[in-house]
Amino acid sequence: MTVLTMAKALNDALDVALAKEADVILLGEDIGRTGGVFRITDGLRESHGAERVVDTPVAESAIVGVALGMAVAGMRPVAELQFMGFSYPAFDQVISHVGRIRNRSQHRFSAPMVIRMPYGGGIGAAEHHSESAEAIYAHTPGVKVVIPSTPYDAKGLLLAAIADPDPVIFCEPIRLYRSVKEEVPEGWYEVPIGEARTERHGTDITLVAWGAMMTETRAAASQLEEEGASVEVIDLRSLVPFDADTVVASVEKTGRLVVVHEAPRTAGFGAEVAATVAERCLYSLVAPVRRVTGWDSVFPLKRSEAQYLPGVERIVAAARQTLES
Amino acid sequence: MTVLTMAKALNDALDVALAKEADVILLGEDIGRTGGVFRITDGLRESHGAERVVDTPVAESAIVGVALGMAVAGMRPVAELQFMGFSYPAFDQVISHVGRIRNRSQHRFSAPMVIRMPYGGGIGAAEHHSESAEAIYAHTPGVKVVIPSTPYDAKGLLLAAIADPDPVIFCEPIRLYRSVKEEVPEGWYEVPIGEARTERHGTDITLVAWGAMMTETRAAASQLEEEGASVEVIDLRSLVPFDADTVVASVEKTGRLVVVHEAPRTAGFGAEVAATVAERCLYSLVAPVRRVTGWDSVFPLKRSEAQYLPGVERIVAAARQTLES
Amino acid sequence: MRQRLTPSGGLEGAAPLDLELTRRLYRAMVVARTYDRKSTALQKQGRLATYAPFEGQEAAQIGAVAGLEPQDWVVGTYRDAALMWAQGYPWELLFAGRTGDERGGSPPDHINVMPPSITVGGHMVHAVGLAWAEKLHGSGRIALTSFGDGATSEGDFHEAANFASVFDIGCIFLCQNNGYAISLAREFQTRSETIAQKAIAYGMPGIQVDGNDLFAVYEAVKEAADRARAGDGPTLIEAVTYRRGPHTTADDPTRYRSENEDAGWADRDPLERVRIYLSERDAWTEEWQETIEAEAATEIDRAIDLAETMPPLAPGKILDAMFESPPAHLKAQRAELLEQQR
Amino acid sequence: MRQRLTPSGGLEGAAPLDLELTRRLYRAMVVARTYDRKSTALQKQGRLATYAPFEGQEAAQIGAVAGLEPQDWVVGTYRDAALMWAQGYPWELLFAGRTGDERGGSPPDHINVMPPSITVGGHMVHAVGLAWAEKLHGSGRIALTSFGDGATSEGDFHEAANFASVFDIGCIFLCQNNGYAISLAREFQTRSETIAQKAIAYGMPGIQVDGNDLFAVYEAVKEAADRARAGDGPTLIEAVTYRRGPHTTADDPTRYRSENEDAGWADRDPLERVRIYLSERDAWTEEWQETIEAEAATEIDRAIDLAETMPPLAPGKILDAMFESPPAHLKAQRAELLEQQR
Ligand SMILES: Cc1ncc(C[n+]2csc(CCOP(=O)(O)OP(=O)(O)O)c2C)c(N)n1
Ligand SMILES: Cc1ncc(C[n+]2csc(CCOP(=O)(O)OP(=O)(O)O)c2C)c(N)n1
Ligand SMILES: [Mg+2]
Ligand SMILES: [Mg+2]
Repeated sequence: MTVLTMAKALNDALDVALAKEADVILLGEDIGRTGGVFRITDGLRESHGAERVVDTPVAESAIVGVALGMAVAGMRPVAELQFMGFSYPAFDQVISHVGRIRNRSQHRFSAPMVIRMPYGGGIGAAEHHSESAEAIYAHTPGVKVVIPSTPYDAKGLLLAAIADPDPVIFCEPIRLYRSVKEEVPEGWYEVPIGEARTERHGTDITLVAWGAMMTETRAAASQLEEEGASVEVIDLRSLVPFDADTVVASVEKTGRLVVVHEAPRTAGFGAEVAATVAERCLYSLVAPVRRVTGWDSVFPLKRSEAQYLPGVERIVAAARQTLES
Repeated sequence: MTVLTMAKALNDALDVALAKEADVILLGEDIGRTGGVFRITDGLRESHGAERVVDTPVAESAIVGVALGMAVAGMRPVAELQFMGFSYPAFDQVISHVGRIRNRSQHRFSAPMVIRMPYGGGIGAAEHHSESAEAIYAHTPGVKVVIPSTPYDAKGLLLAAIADPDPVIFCEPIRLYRSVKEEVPEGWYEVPIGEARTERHGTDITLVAWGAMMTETRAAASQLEEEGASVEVIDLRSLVPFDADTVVASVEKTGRLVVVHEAPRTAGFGAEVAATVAERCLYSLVAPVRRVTGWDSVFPLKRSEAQYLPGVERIVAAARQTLES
Repeated sequence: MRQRLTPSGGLEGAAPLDLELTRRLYRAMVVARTYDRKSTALQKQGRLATYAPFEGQEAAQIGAVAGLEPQDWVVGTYRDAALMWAQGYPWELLFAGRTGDERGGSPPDHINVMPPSITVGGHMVHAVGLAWAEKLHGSGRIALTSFGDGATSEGDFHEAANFASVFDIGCIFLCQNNGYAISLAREFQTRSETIAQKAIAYGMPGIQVDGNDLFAVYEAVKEAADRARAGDGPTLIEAVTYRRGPHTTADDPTRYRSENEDAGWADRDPLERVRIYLSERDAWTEEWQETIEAEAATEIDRAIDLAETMPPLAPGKILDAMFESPPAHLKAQRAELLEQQR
Repeated sequence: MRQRLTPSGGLEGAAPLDLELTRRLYRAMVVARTYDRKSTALQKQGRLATYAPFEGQEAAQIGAVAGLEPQDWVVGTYRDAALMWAQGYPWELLFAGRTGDERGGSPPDHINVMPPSITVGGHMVHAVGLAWAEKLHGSGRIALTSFGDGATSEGDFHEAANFASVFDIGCIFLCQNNGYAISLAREFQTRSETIAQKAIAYGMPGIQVDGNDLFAVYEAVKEAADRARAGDGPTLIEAVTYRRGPHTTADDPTRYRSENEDAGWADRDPLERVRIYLSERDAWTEEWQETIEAEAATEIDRAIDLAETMPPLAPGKILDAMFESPPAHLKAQRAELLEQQR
């Protein structure tokens, strides 16, 4: 056990995977010589060689499409896209090929590959550097979508993603890269993809979130507990497969649901969570479902960032309203 | 008034727009010499010239990005992407630029443009020719998303889209191009974007759908009425802006909601409709919301198509269950 | 433009292939043409979905594979049935795909041919990845990706070619320039005089060959394959040919090209010049022609039969190949689907 | 590689610009460098967000605009502040953008300069569309799009160049090859010996010039602009220069390049050679240098002041420019936002 940031935990996961599995190969822009803009691949080129930690030209569609070809030929590519905002040029490859090759070939060919992308705002970055488009990937058939919120989960989920026989979109919350540290086991361990984690148990209300918004959600839960509410907090961790059972069981118990995400509201993944509850445990609901989300707008620049990001107050306020009804 | 198919109504709309507005220009693959693979632009090159009905090279990202540049410089481009399945190479242009240029420049530049794309399955086409990715565009800030289900709406909405000061993703249900005819006024008229149309009024249950699924939804409604239920049918017509008020008012009256769409279920737009109801009129709901949708899979090939497409039976069955609870 | 076999069957230089192999390849072109014409006929009868004929491009496809090793990867398009078959993809699966059966995309285990690419451009990067993996595995295998003149306008062509050259990947880029992208003539697709010269943008060798010349195509691909296998990287080959038929059975070429243009190409038929070449060397006879045509008909009919007698995919199967094993939500949807089927 | 002004200030051929204009452009380069260095300083003080310095590329940017007309479109990148300013984009807005204020993307009405492109590659197609519209409007305006060596690997570069050439669009493609894409050296970005030769893929003229040579850049752009305005289509210009600083203030170049490499380029400074050229013609003096540096400092300080004293965007404003007028759901979200602000 060592105490690591999420950034280091991810670096450790990649290091462990490269050491264990000869077919693991890393592809991305600036991941080698500089170790990536967020230094997630720091030192890996030195320790595993330039052939396995490959600095590519600036071409996202090729990075993903080439990784797909490698995966079909038996390798385990892990592609890094520098920011989720730069994953869109590769979107055609993801939705048209990565998520389909297994079905297209009826299992003859498959794409055991991971596409890593830093995502989310809160660091005052330039336009395109604060995207939260996870719902778009969640609506893409044939890919799994994973989003860790702790160093432990980050390493375990990334190793699970690398071991997964199918493609995984691995979203890394930029804001959490270095903001928290925790004990992380050495070596290989996996956190199962598709299982939400109930972080805090309670009986009055269920808060569901994922990724960076877990920070605000946790803080909101603590504040609500101080106000006397018994709050259940669920970290979804995987959007696909979506662990609906855990959410439904929780809402059947609490009767109240607030979903929190940073992405724009309309057709965001919060809608899927709310819809599932409206389908599967409507009669348990004692209050309207509420979504605390980003606005249906572009993620703003530094000076206005705070107006966009759902803060603790907004979550608490929504939860209070929910508790009152 | 003349009786037209949707295909002809769309052709008429483009003809009227080209005649009225010198800055309207059509761009796309094979739209000129052949009049498009669905013949929607048939005859327009002959009547308006090759400079205004432009056959482009095979490059979707350029078609959309070039149209954006034209729009910024004061033109009114209408781009055709041959199928929605081929819109993905242009997705980066749509989400990174088309939907953002107005905000990026704080109104200094804008993109009054339309991106037309045939979408949906049911014609036994090859892979990629049956996509329903409307939710992905609906989750893209800064673009409107419109989907007609009748010839009258098709022409009126397309003209409204061309007149709109902002970019519109215009999804054309392939299955409806020639399956229905109705009276369509000559000349210019607009159907307002953002207004759902309540096609049939009823008090027991609300069916919400759009695009090609309106056919099955209408049939299901008739069947349910024969069984004695009073059914309200809403054609959303626009997903963005989403006319939530019409849906909410309807569910407040009926207490029951079934949403129908062809797209995969997870994070589809049906989730947004269900979530909105769970937020805004939970207490009116007397039965769980139900979604009748495509599966979370690739749209299958011809021989298995029927297994994927939500049919009248599935809609009726879901409505019955909803009415019984 | 490289040519070894003139339209009239004349040979330039020494024959790159012996007579026996030339006969085998000629026969293969006859079988391919039989498949192609049969497919169009079946489509008209409603027994196949829309079909994209390759008549006129047989030499480009059969000649190319002749330059490869059996285990090399082939990544082609909806118009490359002959190319895929030559590398081992069974006719019945190619038919099955056109009947609208997912199993058509699933070649036998030892066949390194990807299912036909329906999207234009996106498949070339896959070939680069395949060849890259083989290079790292030291298997000695390379990849050939085939695409059309129109596909060269897609960004993915550019990204694939650049990656292949930057990393010395053993990938052959075979452009079958058949003069059209649906209705758009080659001259309106790009202003570069040749497609081959686009290789200069990647510091990659680019070769333009007569795509209706079996020998020239074979030679160019063999040369590129040797280079690729030696670790010297990719090659772009432009095979100049002609799409004799419509873009697909749904297309009406009279809207964008003239009869006489087509006629001009009839004289440049890829089969005819090999036939003359063989007959001048007493390696072709009327009888043999009849024999191989009969054999071809039997082979193709058998394949159709296999495809059409395939029982339909069992209900629910369409959800079973989204992942190696269906997650809970797909299991639930599968149950819903079966429920509805009853 | 075309050169008109050697690093030591020697002139090849006749001077393409008169002394007065050369002095103006030299002064502009001094102002630009002042802005650039000041920005890095301010970023270190936390007064600006991450900044991408262009030191070393002043001639490429200032020289390019000298070859344009005032109403021509300029579509550049995050590293093109000098280019944009030269075409009329106010310094204070460039600063404002870097402070994280959306209004930085909104140039005055008569300025035909797009906000800097943050994504690599995607903006070139916009320039093609702008020039195309101007062509149809018969305005006589053209467009220049600027991008880096790394951007040439993106599919959008390829698609933009192909469209421009196929439709004879008056768009100039100016590649500032500054040797690096973040950490990736030019040699690993693509195998083509020059970026200029990529033009051959589009049947387009391609010119490689010394990007640190004000005269050579001006001349190449002027030549391309004349061709574009005459309706003869696009040109690709590769301006070979060097990124003297880090990729951005967040980057550490020592991880991927050596000190001596940088040193080599110091001798090729784009300002110094013009200074020598002018002084040898008695058109430069110490005093004048001090004057223009002082004026530059004042101009830049004034701009910073304007940017920093801008009142923040009013709450809710971030939702007001998604559409011309906010639809109901954005009005509702705006109300929610204001609610929360209290
Ligand atoms: C990304 C994408 N865009 C558009 C299409 C529609 N389409 C199918 S074939 C074709 C023309 C391709 O022409 P070419 O590359 O020359 O190949 P050919 O059909 O001539 O063999 C087009 C535009 C597609 N399948 N995929
Ligand atoms: C589509 C996209 N991919 C990746 C990035 C991240 N990125 C920003 S600048 C850059 C390098 C660009 O290099 P070059 O084109 O040479 O321009 P330079 O920075 O040298 O001026 C990269 C990869 C981006 N902004 N956009
Ligand atoms: Mg072609
Ligand atoms: Mg550079």
